[in-house]
Amino acid sequence: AASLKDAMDRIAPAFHEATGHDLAVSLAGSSALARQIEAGAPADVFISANETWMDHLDDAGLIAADTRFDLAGNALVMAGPDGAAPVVLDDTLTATLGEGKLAMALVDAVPAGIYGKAALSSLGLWDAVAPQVAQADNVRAALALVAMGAAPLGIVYATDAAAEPRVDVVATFPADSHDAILYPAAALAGHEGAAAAAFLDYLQGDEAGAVLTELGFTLPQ
Amino acid sequence: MSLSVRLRHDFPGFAMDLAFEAPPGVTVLFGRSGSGKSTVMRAVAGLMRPDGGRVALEGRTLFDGDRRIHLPPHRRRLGVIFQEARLFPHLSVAENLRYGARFAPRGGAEDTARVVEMLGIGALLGRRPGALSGGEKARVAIGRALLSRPRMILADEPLAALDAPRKAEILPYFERLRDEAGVPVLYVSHAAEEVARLATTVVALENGRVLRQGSAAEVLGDARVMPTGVRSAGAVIEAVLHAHHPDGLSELDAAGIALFLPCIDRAPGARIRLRIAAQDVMLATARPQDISALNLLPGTVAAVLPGQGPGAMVTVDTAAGRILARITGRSARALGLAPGVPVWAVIKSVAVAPGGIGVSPP
Amino acid sequence: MSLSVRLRHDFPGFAMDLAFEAPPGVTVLFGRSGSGKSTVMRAVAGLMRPDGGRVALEGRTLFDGDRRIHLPPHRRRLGVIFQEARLFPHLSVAENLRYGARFAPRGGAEDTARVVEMLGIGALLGRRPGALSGGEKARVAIGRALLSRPRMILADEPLAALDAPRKAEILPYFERLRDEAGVPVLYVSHAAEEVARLATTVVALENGRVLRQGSAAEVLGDARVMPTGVRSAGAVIEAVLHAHHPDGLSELDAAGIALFLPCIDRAPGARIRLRIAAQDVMLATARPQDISALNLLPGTVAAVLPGQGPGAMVTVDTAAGRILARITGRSARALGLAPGVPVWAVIKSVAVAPGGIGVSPP
Amino acid sequence: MGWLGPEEWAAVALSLKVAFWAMAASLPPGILAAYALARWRFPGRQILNGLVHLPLILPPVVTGYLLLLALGPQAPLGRALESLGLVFAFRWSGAALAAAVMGFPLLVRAIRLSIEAVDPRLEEASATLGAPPWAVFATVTLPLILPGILTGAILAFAKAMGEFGATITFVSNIPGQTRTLPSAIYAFLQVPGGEAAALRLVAVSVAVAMAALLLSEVAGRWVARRVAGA
Amino acid sequence: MGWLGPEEWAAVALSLKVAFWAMAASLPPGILAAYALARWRFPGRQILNGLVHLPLILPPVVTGYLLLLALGPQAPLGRALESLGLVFAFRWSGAALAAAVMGFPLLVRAIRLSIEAVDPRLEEASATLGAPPWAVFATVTLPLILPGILTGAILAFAKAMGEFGATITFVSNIPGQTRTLPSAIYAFLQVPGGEAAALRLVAVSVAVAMAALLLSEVAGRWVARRVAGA
Ligand SMILES: Nc1ncnc2c1ncn2[C@@H]1O[C@H](COP(=O)(O)OP(=O)(O)OP(=O)(O)O)[C@@H](O)[C@H]1O
Ligand SMILES: Nc1ncnc2c1ncn2[C@@H]1O[C@H](COP(=O)(O)OP(=O)(O)OP(=O)(O)O)[C@@H](O)[C@H]1O
Ligand SMILES: [Mg+2]
Ligand SMILES: [Mg+2]
Repeated sequence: AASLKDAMDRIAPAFHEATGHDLAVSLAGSSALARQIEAGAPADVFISANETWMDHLDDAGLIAADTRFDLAGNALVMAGPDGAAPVVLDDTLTATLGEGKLAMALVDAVPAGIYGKAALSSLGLWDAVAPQVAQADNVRAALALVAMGAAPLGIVYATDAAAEPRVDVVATFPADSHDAILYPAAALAGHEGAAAAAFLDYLQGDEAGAVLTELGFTLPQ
Repeated sequence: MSLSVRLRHDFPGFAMDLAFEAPPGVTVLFGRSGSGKSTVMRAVAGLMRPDGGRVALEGRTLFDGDRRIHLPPHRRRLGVIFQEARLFPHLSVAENLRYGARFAPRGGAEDTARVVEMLGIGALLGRRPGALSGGEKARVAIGRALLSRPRMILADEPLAALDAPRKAEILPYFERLRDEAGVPVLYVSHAAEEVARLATTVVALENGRVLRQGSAAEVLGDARVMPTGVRSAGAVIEAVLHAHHPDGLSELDAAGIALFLPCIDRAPGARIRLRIAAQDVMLATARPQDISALNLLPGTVAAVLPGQGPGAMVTVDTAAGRILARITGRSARALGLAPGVPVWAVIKSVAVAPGGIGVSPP
Repeated sequence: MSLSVRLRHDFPGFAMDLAFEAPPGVTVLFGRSGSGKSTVMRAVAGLMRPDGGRVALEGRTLFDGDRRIHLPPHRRRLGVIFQEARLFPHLSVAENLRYGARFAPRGGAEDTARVVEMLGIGALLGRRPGALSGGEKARVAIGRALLSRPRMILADEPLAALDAPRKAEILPYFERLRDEAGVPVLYVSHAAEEVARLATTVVALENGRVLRQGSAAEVLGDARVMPTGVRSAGAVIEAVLHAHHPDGLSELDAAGIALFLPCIDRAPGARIRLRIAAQDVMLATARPQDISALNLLPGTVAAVLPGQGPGAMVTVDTAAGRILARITGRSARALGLAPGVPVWAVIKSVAVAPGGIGVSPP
Repeated sequence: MGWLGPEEWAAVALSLKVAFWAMAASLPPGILAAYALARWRFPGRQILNGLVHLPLILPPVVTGYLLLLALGPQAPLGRALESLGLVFAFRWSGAALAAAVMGFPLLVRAIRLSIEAVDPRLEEASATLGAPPWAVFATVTLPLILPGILTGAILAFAKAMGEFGATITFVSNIPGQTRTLPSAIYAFLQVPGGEAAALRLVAVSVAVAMAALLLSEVAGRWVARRVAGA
Repeated sequence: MGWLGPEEWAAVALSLKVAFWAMAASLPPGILAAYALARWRFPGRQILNGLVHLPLILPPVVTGYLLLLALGPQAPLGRALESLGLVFAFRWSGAALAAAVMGFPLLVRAIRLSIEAVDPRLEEASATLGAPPWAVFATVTLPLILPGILTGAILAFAKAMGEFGATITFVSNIPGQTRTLPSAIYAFLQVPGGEAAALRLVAVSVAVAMAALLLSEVAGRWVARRVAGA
């Protein structure tokens, strides 16, 4: 998944250092990557930003058995401009938005958007804010809308908000308001070579874990 | 209305440096292919900026190289008939003809119907230029320029693509422009007849320079200046239309000498100019008898100029003016022609080309 | 090499339906603007597909409406000189001239240097067409067609944009094509002189139809057929070049009658054709004396045809052939001209237009 | 109606509106820019030329970002325009603007090509007949470059029908307001199994664009006949 | 070198290679298609016309997806080509193909516009001088449409420099192989704070494209002089 660029930028050299294997990272949206795998892409390992695409490949028999695990987790937050006051996630949300838009990723298509819509729905806020939701094509674009002041609020991952100096977290969605946000990783069927295994091992190791936590990801138990 | 032109321009391989005055009337630019006629037209019309010189119409400066004046073409309002027709392909013939009128000041309207009739393009009005023949295009281009109510007309070989009868229909129109409408015309032509008939002034060009400039009678009557070949030599004489005879001949009075020509469509009293080509004149030392030629002008040989070939150009002073006769050197010797010898100039009525008879410029 | 043409084609507002035979030599299409000359050219060249008819060159069918044959232009190999020059703007003059040679079969090469010299375009070879004058373009277009080694030449008013001396330089080349190279030529012209000089056959068109077709002598000598106006009337007579005289005159023998003309650049013995325009012929009932005209042909009046105006066309049978004289009706009456009356036809040496003297087609 | 839901119909209607206005609104500035580039020599000509091509060179997302930076609700220019009643951010008008910007290089290039092919001798003839420069343009140049304008317009329209990256970045994806066909197609493609729904929309999009294309061919033939003068 | 890392230089070099080949390889079929559309009347002409425009109309992602379906390692056509040594999937050649496909409508349209503006009377003159149709094309039509070819080529090149959606969908985003400048820019935009790095790459991309543009203007002036015949 493209949102793992930072993490992979750090993990790849470290992995090479540790194991001598070279790592070629192809960064693109999970859907594009999954389709490429379906079309026969010569990839060894797939890391998805959500479970659906991994499930999809799994169902198609393209995932090597027993290699799938959850690499990282994330939290969903409400981001506002730098220095903005905390926001309460209740009926006052529409008032807080005023005329402005609530920036989200595509609510029916992109993971962050799907989680966000679920969270707002479970909080009973979706119907009220829905007309004001501006859906970006991915969560980074939604974040940019907030960072640039085009939208007063946006629903993004905690990792994104942490890394963007121009925004502050104004609220965090309760973890039970949406499905768990997980980044599953797995080797691909027919590509379970030594290097793939080594990489999956490495990802589960402490060094990778440290990188991920430093970037704000949670580590699944 | 007079045009004053001084131009200097260098193309790679062709240098132009000339000056001439075009007094009211028709000034014909005469010269061989490539001598610079169209270039002069372009410069006067404002379609090119010469390296230097000055162009003024009626004292109004159109271009001045030193004072960096260069009036854009649309403010000069000169009706240009281009050597190629340059019709607007997306407009019908009628729209092409109407084109100039929208930008012209009101009034002084040329009569469209009359121009269309003269040019014989009535049946073509609804067509696009792409569906016209070469000569039809040329005629529409003439009409378009005439109908734009220009201050002056620049015509670059307007009749070259036309047949003789059609030329004969259109030429009088240019004459009328010259005489009645007072629109000055700068006219390029290769045809001696057109030149003789229309020109008030002739400017003979050679290689970007003015070879000779003067009235039509002077330049064409000058046995040594025959810029486009020997057949352009001829005298231009003036006469008054005396009477129309019932047999269709018109009688002219050239300083007391009666001349008979095929019917001239003017009222008696009109001043007429005739071009008598040198090769159409015979000379006789005795008054010829029993001959079909009706015009016999007594005169005296003024000069005999042998040519490079077998010909000789004999200048004869008659009461009607100086006449040129191109005869063979053999005849000149046989008849003993020399300055002072009395002779009869014999001219057939029908030999005077219809293109060569016109109304004198006022 | 003969061309046989039968064409039927309808444009909106113009219907063409004609047939003619062009025997070897030069066939001139003669007719007023819009009469269909260029359309015939296009159809023969294969640039348009007529509604019906048949075109065959030397028995080889180029087009047949019934048999649905339509040879594409490049397989016809007819060198077309278009009414507008149509030079390739992206090629230099030299490249334009060379263009056709690459597609022509080897051999029979026209001498490029000679054509360039004749056309006077040597100084232009490196230029692009955009930098040429109108007449220069026309000359390059002639050269381009001539140098493509065509089986036949279609020339649409090739000389219209040229001055008289230049025409006089180029005309002999077409004559040579006709006589020596044996390349048939279909030639459009408005100029009676060109027609008389070049034509083996004349096809007079009017409104898309053939008005008259025949040898040059027949058509131009026919007092009733003057498709482009009265000045095109004239007789064409044949003579043998007898001798060159030291004073620059050439003596011809026309069936026993001596004719003197300005120097003709051929060897004695050559068969020459002359066009004697009707208006250049005077008639006398007694042998004229002391006159500069050198050519006196005795003959008998065959017919007197009064014109609509003051003129009359008199046909005179002489030993040299039938001659036309256009004189005034008044003179005809004064001289008592009627069939059977003996007369002298008086013709000046220099009045025979240089364009009107040519070598007879073999 | 059967196989498209109301939201999808809304996307079709919106896309048509956006594409039409993107094309229509970019024609006048496009013709002007093409004319300036083809005919005028002025300082900054190459800069204008570069600017015109920029949307072609930049990844669409970047163009979208730049539009957002320039015309977003917080941007000075965006505010100035807002006070004039011109709001682009998160509106269909913004989608039209983004599509127009993306199609602009195509429009300008086609028109410029046509202008450069106009025979200057006809414009000269027009000037000698008294037409001032604007009239030369309106009565001679413009009619003669209609084929180029038509080509430019159809390219701009087609591009607008397919534009996605700049649009979604600039105006997001708001159903009924900025959710054009490509945005909807993209959304469908993000979920497994969305291909069929995406395909339906692709089919609609292609059908609309093909109809426009056919129309332009017919118009083109008419225009070509005019210009050829036959 | 200072401000661009080796990976970024690799992206620049790759983008240049991809854009050049996308342009070069699409010229011959582009000229052919343009000629066919401009001059020939054949059944299926409108279908060809539609096909040519398709990449403009479809969202790039869809085009990329279709390419993936058609030419992926599993697809029959992809395999057939592979056996001929032509591999596109996940290679730079695939990126070039995607860019070429995306630029194809622009190329074809520009060239077609030029072909339609060629004076048929010159082609007629060529034929009467004995040139068979191919020679008429090679010696008259082709030289006269050089301005259109140049415009088409620069449009295709610029488009290739900016193409992203179809490329990443078809050949993914593999550093050194398929990570072109736009893909690299995209990657940077996926990380918070990556804007500066993205901006650097945008600057490089713009600089390269502007250089190409300037070059094409110079060439264009030369070509125009030739065609004007002065
Ligand atoms: N495409 C067309 N559509 C309709 N009429 C046409 C078309 N082309 C030519 N014509 C008409 O056909 C007639 C013959 O045209 P053509 O060009 O053959 O004349 P032409 O004898 O060559 O005349 P010119 O001496 O003026 O060149 C003209 O009346 C012309 O208007
Ligand atoms: N753009 C140019 N570059 C170089 N030479 C040129 C250019 N335009 C014209 N000339 C040359 O200038 C000379 C004069 O050209 P111009 O067109 O004025 O001749 P012209 O007298 O009108 O001849 P024609 O009777 O053949 O039309 C010619 O020798 C021509 O070759
Ligand atoms: Mg000229
Ligand atoms: Mg014609």
